[in-house]
Amino acid sequence: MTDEQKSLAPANPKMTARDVKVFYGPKQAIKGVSIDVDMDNVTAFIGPSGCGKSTFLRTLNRMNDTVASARVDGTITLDGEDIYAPSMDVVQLRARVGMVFQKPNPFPKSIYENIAYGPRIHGLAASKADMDVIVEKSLRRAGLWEEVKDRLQDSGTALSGGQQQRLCIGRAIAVEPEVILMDEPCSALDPIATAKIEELIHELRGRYAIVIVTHNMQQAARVSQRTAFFHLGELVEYGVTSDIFTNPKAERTKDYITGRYG
Amino acid sequence: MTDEQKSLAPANPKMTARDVKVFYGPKQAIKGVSIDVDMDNVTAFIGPSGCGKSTFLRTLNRMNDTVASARVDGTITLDGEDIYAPSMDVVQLRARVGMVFQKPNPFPKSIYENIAYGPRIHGLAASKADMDVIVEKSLRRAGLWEEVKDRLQDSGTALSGGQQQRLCIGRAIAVEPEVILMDEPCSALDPIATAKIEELIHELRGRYAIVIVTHNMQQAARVSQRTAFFHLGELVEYGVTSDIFTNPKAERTKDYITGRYG
Amino acid sequence: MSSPLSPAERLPTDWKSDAMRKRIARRYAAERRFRLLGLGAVLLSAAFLAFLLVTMMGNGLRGFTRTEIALKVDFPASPLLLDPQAITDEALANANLPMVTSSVAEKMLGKEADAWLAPTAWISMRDAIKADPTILNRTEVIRVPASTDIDLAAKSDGTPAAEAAVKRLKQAGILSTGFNWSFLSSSDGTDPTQVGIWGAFKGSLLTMLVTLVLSFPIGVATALYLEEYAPKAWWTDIIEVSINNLAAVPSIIFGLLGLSIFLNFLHLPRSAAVVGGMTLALMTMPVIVIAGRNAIKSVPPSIRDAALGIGASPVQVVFQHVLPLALPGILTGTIIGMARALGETAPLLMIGMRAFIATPPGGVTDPATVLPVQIFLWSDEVSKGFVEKTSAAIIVLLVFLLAMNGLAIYLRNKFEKRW
Amino acid sequence: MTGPAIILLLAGLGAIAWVSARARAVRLQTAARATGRRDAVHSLPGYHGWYVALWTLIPAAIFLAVWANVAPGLVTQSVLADPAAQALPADGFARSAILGEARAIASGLQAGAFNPASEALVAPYRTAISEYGIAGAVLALILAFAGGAYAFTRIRPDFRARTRVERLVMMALLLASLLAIVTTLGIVASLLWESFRFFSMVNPIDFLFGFKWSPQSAAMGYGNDDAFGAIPLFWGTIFIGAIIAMIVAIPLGLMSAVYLTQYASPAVRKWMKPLLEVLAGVPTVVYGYFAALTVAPALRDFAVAIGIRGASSESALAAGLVMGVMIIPFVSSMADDSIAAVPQSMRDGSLAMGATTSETIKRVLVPAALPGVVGGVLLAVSRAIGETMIVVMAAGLAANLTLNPFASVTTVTTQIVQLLTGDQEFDSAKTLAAFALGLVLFVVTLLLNIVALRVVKKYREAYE
Amino acid sequence: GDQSSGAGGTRDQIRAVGSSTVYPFATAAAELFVQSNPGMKSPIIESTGTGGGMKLFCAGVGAQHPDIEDASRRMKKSEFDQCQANGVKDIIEVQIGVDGLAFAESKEGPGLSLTPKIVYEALAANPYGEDANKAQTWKDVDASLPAIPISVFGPPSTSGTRDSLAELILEVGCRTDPAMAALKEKNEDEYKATCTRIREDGKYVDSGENDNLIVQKLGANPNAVGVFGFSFLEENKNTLKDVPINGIPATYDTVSTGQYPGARPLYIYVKKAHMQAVPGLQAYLNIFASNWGPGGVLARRGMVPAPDDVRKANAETVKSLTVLDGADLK
Ligand SMILES: Nc1ncnc2c1ncn2[C@@H]1O[C@H](COP(=O)(O)OP(=O)(O)OP(=O)(O)O)[C@@H](O)[C@H]1O
Ligand SMILES: Nc1ncnc2c1ncn2[C@@H]1O[C@H](COP(=O)(O)OP(=O)(O)OP(=O)(O)O)[C@@H](O)[C@H]1O
Ligand SMILES: [Mg+2]
Ligand SMILES: [Mg+2]
Repeated sequence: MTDEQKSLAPANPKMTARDVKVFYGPKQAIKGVSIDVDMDNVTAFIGPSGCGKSTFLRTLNRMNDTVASARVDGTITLDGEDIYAPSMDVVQLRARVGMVFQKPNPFPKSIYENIAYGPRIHGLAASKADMDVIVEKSLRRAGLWEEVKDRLQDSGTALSGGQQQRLCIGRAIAVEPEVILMDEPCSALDPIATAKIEELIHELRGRYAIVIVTHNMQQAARVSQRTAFFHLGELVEYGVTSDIFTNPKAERTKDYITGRYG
Repeated sequence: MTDEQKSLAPANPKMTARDVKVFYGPKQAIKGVSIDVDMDNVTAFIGPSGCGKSTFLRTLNRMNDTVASARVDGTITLDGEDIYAPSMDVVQLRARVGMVFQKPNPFPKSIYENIAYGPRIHGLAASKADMDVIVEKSLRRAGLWEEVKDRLQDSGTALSGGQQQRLCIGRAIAVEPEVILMDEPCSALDPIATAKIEELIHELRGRYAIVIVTHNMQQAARVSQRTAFFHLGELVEYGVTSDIFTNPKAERTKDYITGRYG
Repeated sequence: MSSPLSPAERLPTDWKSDAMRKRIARRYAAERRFRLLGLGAVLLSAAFLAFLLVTMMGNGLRGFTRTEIALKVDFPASPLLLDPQAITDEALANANLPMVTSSVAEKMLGKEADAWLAPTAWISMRDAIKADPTILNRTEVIRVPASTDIDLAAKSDGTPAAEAAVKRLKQAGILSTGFNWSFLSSSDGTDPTQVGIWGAFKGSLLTMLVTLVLSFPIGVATALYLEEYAPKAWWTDIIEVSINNLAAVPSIIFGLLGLSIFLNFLHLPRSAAVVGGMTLALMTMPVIVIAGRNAIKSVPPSIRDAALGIGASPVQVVFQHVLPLALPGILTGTIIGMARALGETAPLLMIGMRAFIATPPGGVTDPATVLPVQIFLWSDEVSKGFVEKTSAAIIVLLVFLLAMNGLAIYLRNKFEKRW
Repeated sequence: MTGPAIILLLAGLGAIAWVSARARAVRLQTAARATGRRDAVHSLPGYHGWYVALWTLIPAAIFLAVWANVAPGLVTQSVLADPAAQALPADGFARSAILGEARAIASGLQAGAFNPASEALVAPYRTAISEYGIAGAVLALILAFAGGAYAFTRIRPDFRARTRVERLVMMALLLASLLAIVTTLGIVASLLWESFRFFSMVNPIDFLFGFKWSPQSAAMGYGNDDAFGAIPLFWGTIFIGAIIAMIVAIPLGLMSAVYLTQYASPAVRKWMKPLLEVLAGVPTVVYGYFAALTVAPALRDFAVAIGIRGASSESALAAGLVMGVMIIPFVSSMADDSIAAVPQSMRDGSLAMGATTSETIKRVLVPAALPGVVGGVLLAVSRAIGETMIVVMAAGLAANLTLNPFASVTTVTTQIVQLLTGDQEFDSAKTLAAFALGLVLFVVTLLLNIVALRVVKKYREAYE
Repeated sequence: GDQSSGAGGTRDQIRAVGSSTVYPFATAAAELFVQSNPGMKSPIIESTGTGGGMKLFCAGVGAQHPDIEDASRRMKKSEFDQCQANGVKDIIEVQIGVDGLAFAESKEGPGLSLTPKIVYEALAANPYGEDANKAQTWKDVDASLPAIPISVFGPPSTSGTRDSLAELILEVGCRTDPAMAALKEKNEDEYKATCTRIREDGKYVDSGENDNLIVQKLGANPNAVGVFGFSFLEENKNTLKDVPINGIPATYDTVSTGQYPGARPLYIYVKKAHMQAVPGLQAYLNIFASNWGPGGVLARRGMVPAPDDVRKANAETVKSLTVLDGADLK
């Protein structure tokens, strides 16, 4: 971490990563990344394909545990607690650090059940009425309530792509997470749906720490306040978004931004 | 075709398309496209995902015949001959209009056999010595000879992605095509391999009429002299590449180039 | 549902609360239970298999051995009227060897000794004379099979009388139990000490040959057609449905089909390997088609595009690219289908292969039986000696089948996903 | 001329045709290539070779096939014209038996006559057969030459030989795939006719819905009316195949699939999966023997020990249990496929919400895979109810309508075997009932399969 | 018919089809045949059941049709007619021996002693045409018997052995009632139904053709009675003992002479037209004739020799190949 980057770090970051290395078997996919994520800003990860954006994102809620060959080195904390400590419970961690995937993946259940799934497994609702409240609130926050309130029992897979993705965001919100990770949430969506999701991210900002991976530099510019540029498993540059796009420090960043590769 | 586009048409185009419409079942994917392709320029097709670039490209060598639901309307000629005429033999047509695909797809055979396959089925080599000459020449043109000359019997799938893609280009060249169609040939490649392919396209230009589909506007700008912008199955704008990128006529083109969607 | 809520209405969940901790502990316990349940299911299934195999081995291994009694035959003194110079099959057949054999035994061991020898014991005598006629001029020790009672008593436990006899014979040092080679080389018979599986085994081989020759090309051709060329039309749907259905039609119904079409309508020979093979081919074909289609489907479309893109015709694409790549998968399916056909019994009962056939078949039109039917026939035999022979035949069949399945699994693992 | 000789000769001609046509094509094409026009040459020389060879062989082969069917009639006619044929009996069947035998002897298929009357006809047959044999051979050769010559003259550099040869290949493939339909029709035909005869003796309604299966009455001439109620057989079949076997197979199969796909390490999975598949590879006759000699007595002893009355050593439980074990791999591989077909993103989605693996399996994967699993179970059921050897050897013959798993029940397949190998007259309703039962079995498995495949397919499409 | 395709192949092997009861004896004879005629191929013996065998046997003469039918009952009139219609004119009928229908129980069993009447009353569906059989224990049938539940394992209704059970035991027991004897004259059908129909409430268990299993089951159910071929009793003397009928134990002598009531003749039927054409057919018949006596190989396999006069008459038939005239068939 360069000095300058450190200065960027907020006083009280929500999550911190220090010298994180990720290996897939013998292959190193992340080569010592340190970064801080805070509540007030949306952080965007950009970089060419295969540079390790998704891999790094998934270390933040230990989704990499599900890949048998993956191994993580270094320290990552959530509110100062080491999330790779043996005392950390992954199940709780994942409830606190929600995730939204590239392709919308609603469960093949009703819209209601999609939202209720998380609160139910974590026992967050004491009664059916409680659950109703949670479902409505989550759908509202996800900006989907008006569109689906009359058909909560329809299957979640019957929605359009953009609606599905908002449903997935709503599902993540329903367990009251503190951080939301999004891995190219719009890449499978059309421009209009994309615009809606971007708007939603704007609204959610401040309430949750949000990290978004994107291939689309314009999108990064639109939605984020902080941008991290990855290349070949390294964090090349991390800074205020407008600076990165208008005035990149590193040569590689500049080449990438101006479309020399990728 | 606007007047201006017509003026762009070379006096003696290699291939022409007039009012081409393509349907997948009831769905129209191409809505009346007219375009000319010539030997001297590399033509790039750009446009957002799903706009019909690949579909149109595949009508040029009748690869769409293999899609049961696809139906093509309008006229496409190669050297003035209607390629959809009943007398046209598709097999020969495809030898004359070669194709390179998005994902490198070498046959799981030796490098030598990959190149030799086309000449063999078309009876282009009278003897083993003949074939050796063809293989060497094609690999040289594809810029791969130096890298593989000592391991021609290795499997083509054992090469790196970029090498594989060049092998596929060599394979297409081996049957002495007149036109080469490339559908996002670099989208699966890393920046270095991409650069090599782009260089290769430069070298091949003039010997073959080359059409390349790309998602990457920078790439279109780098390799092509003519650019066609597709949107929702229509050819929105077709012109000299530098004009299109610096001074687009249509509003839609401008929006796309400046990253408003896609 | 209640009225709109203010966003701050819910506090962040308190993950550290006691209730929450307990809840998580419960969830983890459930997780462990579920996992153990799964492991239990796997182990239980494996245990069934192990139990089956061990039982069969336990019963069957004894079937590969045979108890023999060494008879000391003083040929010149025996009532045998044979000229060592003129030993022919005819002469031997007329020499009343059974009587001679029992009289030799009685002379040597006493009155009841005849019952200790297998009814076919004299055949060993005959074979010995045939192998070396000069023994007729001297005294020779010849090992002849013991009767079933003695055999069982020698190997495990038998009737008290037989146990006593075994004890006596053992004391005399003329009883021995050894590997029964003739079990592998001879055919069906009525005396359990003499029977073998060679005839049935050869029948199985011939039947499988017919099955393979018919079902493999037809199955592959069908798979190629359906997967690569068939247009979407009502009649291709019918073909698909037929094939999927044939793959599940009860095997006995194929037997009824063979009975009425091949035997009663086409008048093909009864009990012959060719009819068995044809019937089983109809059963195996759909298996090959389905496996073949899956294998063909798994050949990436990019290979087809590549070949088409340089001007290969659809037939060239399929025969030069798709088929070679799909072949390991097709072969795996074929082996599995053949293994199933090899173990099949029910349809063959209907077409006359449930027969006593003591001569191994010479060709596909000769009457034949197959291993599983032989097992079925023996399981129904009166004599107790057949129990272990049945299990022994089962072992042979199982070894054969496990080898085939093993080969299929090996092929599948080896060629799984190469692109 | 004999069959093998003429076939060899034709094969030789075909080879010659191939070689000469190919040579000619090479010559013509080399010349044409010199013109430099790209479409001057169409097909590779080998295709020309095949084109001519096929023209040489196929018409001749078709002719021979037709001739082989027509010639015997002609031969017989000419033999009947022979004076020796005057002595033949008028009775049709005996007459044709004698003729057939004489032909067999004349063509060397048979050594001696079963029927003295046929001996006189051997000589006339011999002459007639050789005459017609030669005629056929000559005609076939003429056709071969004509076909070959026609094709040979069509060789041009740009002649589209490949297209034509390939069309033939496609036709062969199409014909091969039609065989499946032919087989299905064959099954239906072979069952339908005898079933029809059965139903002319027994009312189908009584058969399908009667509660009493008691063919002893029919056999002994008490009439068929209430003897053939097949409900007890259907019940036995369902009891063993669809209930007991599935109670064993579904939990074990499903849980094994879940464990192996979701929990087991790759090494364990690599070994255990094939091991379980071996269960499906064990021949059914072995299972039958095992069920009859090991499982059934043990179960009976157990039942007696815990004081169950009416325990039989041919219990439904023994057959069902062993059949269930046999079916485990079916269920587990279908479940395995269906679970694997649930997109990884579902699993990720659930895990990312903080669900444990078992919660993910129970609440997301299995419900999502359910249609596939159900389809697999239906297929397994159809397999189980058609299974024969286990029940023939281990289930009883008593047509009981009972819920006691330790009692003896009988199944459709057992009865088919029993009825067809019994000592009764063959044309009695009793033996014909086997075909009617076969028909019912066929129809039921057909329906089960169609439904199952629909379900599976629909569900696959949902994720594609 | 006219098809010569499959009929082919020189038939140098004898083919026999038919009853599973005769099967072991036919195979034993086949083995003897090969041993005494070296160079000859072994006959093919198929176990199809008597009925299935008859259908094949009567389908015609010629290489594709079997030469011999093994039957555990006499040929029926209808079958004979079928044979005639298909050109199988000259049929030789040979009775090769007798199959004892033995009643047996486990060695640990109670030592029952039965009579046809008791058996009938215990097993009939409606004894003497009255209500459904309600007897639960043997004592209910006859006070002298122990009070153990009736449980009989016997041949299934498809089997020829079952016919014998009906004819030799049940009908005899039934006719002890004069009313039934009278009924036989009046209404044959009703008589048959009353006298031979067996109860279906589980007291009588159909037990398949696999008599080995019956033997095993008797071992497991000491209180049950089994009904099967005499040869099985012989073979399993160490686990089973016979149940005397009318006080007569089942032994070779009593069965052979017909004293033991459960005995039925076994036949083979041969096509005369095949005698010339199939090599060895005559020799095979001779094997039967020379081994069916007491102490012969067939007897060692468990077949009960027919009485002397029957054997003599049939030996004569084998020698002269006397043809069955069919008039006395039923
Ligand atoms: N499960 C895995 N096993 C092995 N290697 C993996 C695995 N997942 C990813 N990798 C490798 O790790 C590197 C980083 O992959 P990652 O998916 O994080 O890239 P990315 O930046 O998200 O790319 P994209 O923009 O294409 O999604 C790549 O080289 C990739 O091949
Ligand atoms: N085989 C097909 N059947 C039906 N519709 C198809 C088929 N192939 C493509 N389409 C549809 O035709 C339209 C044009 O597709 P096409 O693949 O040509 O787009 P593209 O411009 O190449 O997009 P991309 O940049 O994603 O490759 C799309 O809406 C697509 O869904
Ligand atoms: Mg990624
Ligand atoms: Mg495309």
